Amino acid sequence: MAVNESLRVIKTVRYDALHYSVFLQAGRIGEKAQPGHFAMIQTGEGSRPFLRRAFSIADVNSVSGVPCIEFVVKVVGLGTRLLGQFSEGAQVPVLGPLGVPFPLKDLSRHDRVALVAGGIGLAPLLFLAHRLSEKHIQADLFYGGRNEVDILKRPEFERLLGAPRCRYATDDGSLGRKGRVTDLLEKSIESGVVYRRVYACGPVPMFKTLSALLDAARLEGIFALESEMACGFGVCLGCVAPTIDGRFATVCSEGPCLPHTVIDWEKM
Amino acid sequence: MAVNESLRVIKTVRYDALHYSVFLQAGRIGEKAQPGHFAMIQTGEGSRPFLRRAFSIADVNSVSGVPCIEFVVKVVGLGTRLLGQFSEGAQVPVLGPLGVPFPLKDLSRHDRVALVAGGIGLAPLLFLAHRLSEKHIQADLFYGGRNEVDILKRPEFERLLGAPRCRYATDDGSLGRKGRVTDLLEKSIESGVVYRRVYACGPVPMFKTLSALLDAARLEGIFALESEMACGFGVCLGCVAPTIDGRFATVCSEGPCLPHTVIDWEKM
Amino acid sequence: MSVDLAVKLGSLKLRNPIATASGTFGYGLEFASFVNLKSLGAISVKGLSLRPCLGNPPPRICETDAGMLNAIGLQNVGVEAFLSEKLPELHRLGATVIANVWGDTEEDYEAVITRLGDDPRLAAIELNVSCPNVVKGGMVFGNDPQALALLVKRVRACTRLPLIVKLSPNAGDVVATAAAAVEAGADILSMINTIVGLSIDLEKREPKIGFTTGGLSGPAIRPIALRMVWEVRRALPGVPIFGMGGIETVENVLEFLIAGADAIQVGTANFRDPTVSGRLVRDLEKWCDRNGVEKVTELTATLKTRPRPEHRYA
Amino acid sequence: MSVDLAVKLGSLKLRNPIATASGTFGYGLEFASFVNLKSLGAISVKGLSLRPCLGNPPPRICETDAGMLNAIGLQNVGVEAFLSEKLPELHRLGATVIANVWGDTEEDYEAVITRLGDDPRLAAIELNVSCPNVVKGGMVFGNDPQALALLVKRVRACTRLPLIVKLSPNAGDVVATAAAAVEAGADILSMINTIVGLSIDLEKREPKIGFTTGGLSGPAIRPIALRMVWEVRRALPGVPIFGMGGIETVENVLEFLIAGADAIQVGTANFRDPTVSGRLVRDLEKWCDRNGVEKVTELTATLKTRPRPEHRYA
Ligand SMILES: Cc1cc2nc3c(=O)[nH]c(=O)nc-3n(C[C@H](O)[C@H](O)[C@H](O)COP(=O)(O)OP(=O)(O)OC[C@H]3O[C@@H](n4cnc5c(N)ncnc54)[C@H](O)[C@@H]3O)c2cc1C
Ligand SMILES: Cc1cc2nc3c(=O)[nH]c(=O)nc-3n(C[C@H](O)[C@H](O)[C@H](O)COP(=O)(O)OP(=O)(O)OC[C@H]3O[C@@H](n4cnc5c(N)ncnc54)[C@H](O)[C@@H]3O)c2cc1C
Ligand SMILES: Cc1cc2nc3c(=O)[nH]c(=O)nc-3n(C[C@H](O)[C@H](O)[C@H](O)COP(=O)(O)O)c2cc1C
Ligand SMILES: Cc1cc2nc3c(=O)[nH]c(=O)nc-3n(C[C@H](O)[C@H](O)[C@H](O)COP(=O)(O)O)c2cc1C
Ligand code: FES
Ligand code: FES
Repeated sequence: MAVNESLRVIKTVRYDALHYSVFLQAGRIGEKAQPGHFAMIQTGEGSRPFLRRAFSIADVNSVSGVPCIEFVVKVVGLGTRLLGQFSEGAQVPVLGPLGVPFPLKDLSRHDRVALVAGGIGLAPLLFLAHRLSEKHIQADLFYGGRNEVDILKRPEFERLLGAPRCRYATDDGSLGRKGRVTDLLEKSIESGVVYRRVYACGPVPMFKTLSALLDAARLEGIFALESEMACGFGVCLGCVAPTIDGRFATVCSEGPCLPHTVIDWEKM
Repeated sequence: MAVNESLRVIKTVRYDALHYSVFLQAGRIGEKAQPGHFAMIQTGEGSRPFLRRAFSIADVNSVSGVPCIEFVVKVVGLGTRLLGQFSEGAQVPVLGPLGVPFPLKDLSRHDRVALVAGGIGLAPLLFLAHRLSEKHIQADLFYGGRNEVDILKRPEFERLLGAPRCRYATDDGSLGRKGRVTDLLEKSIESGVVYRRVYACGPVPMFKTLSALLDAARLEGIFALESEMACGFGVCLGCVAPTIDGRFATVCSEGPCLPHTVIDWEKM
Repeated sequence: MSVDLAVKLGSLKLRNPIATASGTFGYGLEFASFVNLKSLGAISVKGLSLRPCLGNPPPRICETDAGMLNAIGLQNVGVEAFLSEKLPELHRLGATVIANVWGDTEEDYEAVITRLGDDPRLAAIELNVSCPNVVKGGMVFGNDPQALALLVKRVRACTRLPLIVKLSPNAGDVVATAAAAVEAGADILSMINTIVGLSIDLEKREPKIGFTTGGLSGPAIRPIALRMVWEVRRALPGVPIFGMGGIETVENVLEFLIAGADAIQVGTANFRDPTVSGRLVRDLEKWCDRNGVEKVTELTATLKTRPRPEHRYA
Repeated sequence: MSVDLAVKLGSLKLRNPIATASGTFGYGLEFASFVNLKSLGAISVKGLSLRPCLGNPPPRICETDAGMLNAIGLQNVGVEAFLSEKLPELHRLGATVIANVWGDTEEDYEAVITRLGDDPRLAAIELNVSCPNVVKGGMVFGNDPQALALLVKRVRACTRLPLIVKLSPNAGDVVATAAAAVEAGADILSMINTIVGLSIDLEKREPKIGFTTGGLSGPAIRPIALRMVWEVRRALPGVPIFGMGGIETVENVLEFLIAGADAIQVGTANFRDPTVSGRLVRDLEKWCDRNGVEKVTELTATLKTRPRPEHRYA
């Protein structure tokens, strides 16, 4: 059950001009959060931005002993800019945890999974990496961005999963392989690795390519989708994505984590 | 000619929960400002508040050597609250100096004038007191408020005009005489003091009483009026007050400082 | 506090004037962890059609200044699923339920209302004739007083429940559609639905909403909604009104009551803060208490207006 | 930068599509220290009547969410004072001047336009038939296609200057009034004027505006204005349009051009920042330059829309 509460800003860490992490006091939301969950945050005072903004819970951790939820954010507009400007101690209205998280319980130590992140899509996968590592499940990370600056939290991923398991792709070749992140996964599959499940979060073009790849390799994919949201808990019906059975699924409450086979990628 | 510029917040001084002074870098507005002038200030980022807010220039002075304009503000709503929350160094859009200032040039050392302030109406009179004191013109201050907390800048007024010349009235008697500020002036007039001119700023009820008093005593009054304003420089025609000749005068450009005989107080 | 918040809209009795607006409160149950549903005046559920409806392809929403556009296209579970899966639980929780309904044709409207019939678990039926986001039906009825009168007359015969007609702000003369609805048998009016708007994605040179236009809601439209409530109340003083459009605070609620609404519905604000409706009930009680208002009905339609001047020339 | 910003609205040629809206830019001269008047596409001056008009008693304005209400009541210096005291100076400064005019009756409109005649210092005449803040005239014409057509026909005969008709958003069907105006002789349409709204002072239980209602302007109405421009452009593709309503940024300007406006007018934004109109000209040039747009007219009415779906049921 989601909780609507006002959480204190504990700390903001900037990575570069466009990316930062904001740590909010964990509250009851932190207690309940699982990888793949998200929260709706009121990112400014008054009516600008008018609607809350959706952010994946990127980790539940602690800062100087204070339990925190971490959000990793990329600035793309007003809301993402303002969220990074709250001063320490500011109270921010947060609704969460929301949505269907990544399926995780059915994994065992013998399974190997893949995490595929595109750009800011790293956020829910970071939290997932933490839980996988706790459960001692082998996970390969495939993480793509436009350039080196887009690749965040490298040390943390490498510590959790093991450096050799983390592979990168950038459009300009400034880090890792030059090209698409899905090419990395394809290589790995071709080399004979069998993944029990592929968890992914990124932009729609990445999802489309990945979906075709998974279909071809007969692999299970769970994608954490994005969409414009007004409510975040299934009542406005604004955030829908077209499904293969001709319906519209609410990304916020049927998702955000959905089997890749549910979505009609041609209509996306 | 009014200037539209972005001015840096130099300092904010709080007097109590509802009153503060904010000091902005003087800019070109400070160079041109005269007592009675006001400025239109964008008191928040984005569209809340939507319109700029009008504030009297309460002084042009300096803070640690930086030339400043001072505004003395009473919190009554969103705009007046936000203006007090800017951090030092924030850039604030300001349009000014605006309006017709207090007439001052025709005064000589032999003249004695009265300043009548009601509540936050002290602001333009403070600037006036500075100029009168520089010109060695005798001025009596009559300053009223609901209680002692409403009476601001006492030491400054008393330093400028001389403590015996400063008289106060409060609704609850917590400072000075219990009762209306206009009663103080009336007493003084009755005691035989002749004022060359009476400068006043305060709420409409005060203006009405004062206007009748001045008419009876055949004294000249110059009132600094207030009104809801959108533009501040005579183009929206939103801020008008009814005149005795049946017109509507723009408070922002025909005023704010107007002879009390111009306004039709019955219609206010 | 002993403030009497109860209001009567004709035969519809509400424990207080704070209801929630159709399409912004799901089927009510989704809000049960944020608001005590029993504490609300009423809940108007998402617009129901005879068959489950899939709605419009995305994108369906976008943000605007102090508001949002939506073109959901009336996606809903259909009246059968509502009756079997939603209404029993709503009833168990003690909610006062208004069934908001729509159809493509007069026959559709009749069919869905006939299916609801006089269900005692329903407090009223709200006829949505003002949805701007569908090709057929919807606003076609709402913007044409004659078509509206015919429709209302037909559906009036299908139920003995109080009949609320939800007016379109997109009609030129809201008083004319209001009068037509009342004349044809509406017991209560609700207003306003969303105003047709457009917003453009510059990069793509496409509308931000897949349906091209969407309905504007939120504080941006509040002054327009308030004016329409006032106009209709003045023209039809005896007709009960649900006012809505951009209500977020108790001050907004009071504005609507004073302008002439007997009760109000909270819409888009439920998205910004899912607890808002419950808080408004408490805030209204507090406000009345502080301001010496013993019965909230003392406030209704108490706006004092001044005579309007003609032009005066110099 | 060698972007061609020039636009043609029929025979009205403007150096760029950024004009300022009547009633928000005074007589232009008040802005001379904030904007180089010559750099603007055009300036529509405060609505002129035959005799100087005193306007409505205060309060005349109030703030709303992302907008404001006004009921100025068309206070203006009158056409004589405009011609003798304002126009010569505007002309000297090289401004492209549009005379916005109004009257209580058809005769009043005729008289003021006849007085302006074919004055070569004027670029066009803009007929305000959509002011919501007056008892007579004004919106009465704007909301009734037939009354509007009669008026436009009569005034059309009084001048050879391009005739702009400013449409009311308060009419139910803006396309109908647009078509009536064009049919009767309008060369250009401008839209939208303000939308009638109400805001209430709770303490006093009085409208915040002395006239009771006022016209809503500012970003709050932008989606509505944009939709109306798009509707009229689609229905009357050959008719030039001045778009306006809540424009504050170059992105807003582009939205209106793409929706179908040939040029735009900046209104309420002039109050929030008196330098905005000049900046929008420069920002538009920069945007075109950065986005490879050589002529701003390449953008006009380029909105790509998708076919609208009918309802689909499960
Ligand atoms: C379930 C979910 C989880 C998310 N997790 C994260 C996260 O962990 N970190 C992060 O930085 N971002 C995340 N996002 C995206 C984030 O919500 C948007 O970047 C944000 O809403 C943009 O707000 P803005 O005011 O800055 O931009 P706006 O000014 O509103 O828009 C700027 C641009 O962003 C696009 N945009 C707006 N809202 C969304 C949205 N909800 N999803 C995608 N694009 C949008 C707009 O179309 C526009 O092109 C997530 C989105 C969803 C739905
Ligand atoms: C020429 C002039 C000089 C002024 N000088 C000062 C000054 O030096 N210090 C100071 O504290 N205030 C001054 N004011 C008043 C100040 O402009 C208002 O207090 C301010 O606009 C309120 O904004 P807000 O957003 O805080 O309140 P809002 O939320 O807008 O309104 C709160 C209350 O204040 C009233 N109000 C709003 N605007 C005005 C206004 N322009 N004038 C009067 N009442 C208003 C409203 O009716 C409402 O009752 C001056 C006003 C004018 C016109
Ligand atoms: C996302 C959304 C969906 C809506 N769906 C419906 C609906 O199904 N039936 C209906 O009568 N009104 C519907 N409305 C209109 C609202 O009930 C309400 O009339 C309108 O939004 C104005 O109120 P507000 O500004 O408080 O939101 C919807 C509004 C929104 C924003
Ligand atoms: C204070 C004010 C006065 C106005 N006066 C006039 C007028 O005299 N004639 C006219 O045609 N429109 C008048 N308008 C309408 C504007 O020209 C414009 O159509 C409207 O404000 C919408 O644009 P905006 O949202 O950019 O302000 C006035 C608007 C405002 C806010
Ligand atoms: S965001 Fe409202 S239903 Fe998903
Ligand atoms: S505030 Fe606009 S004319 Fe005075």
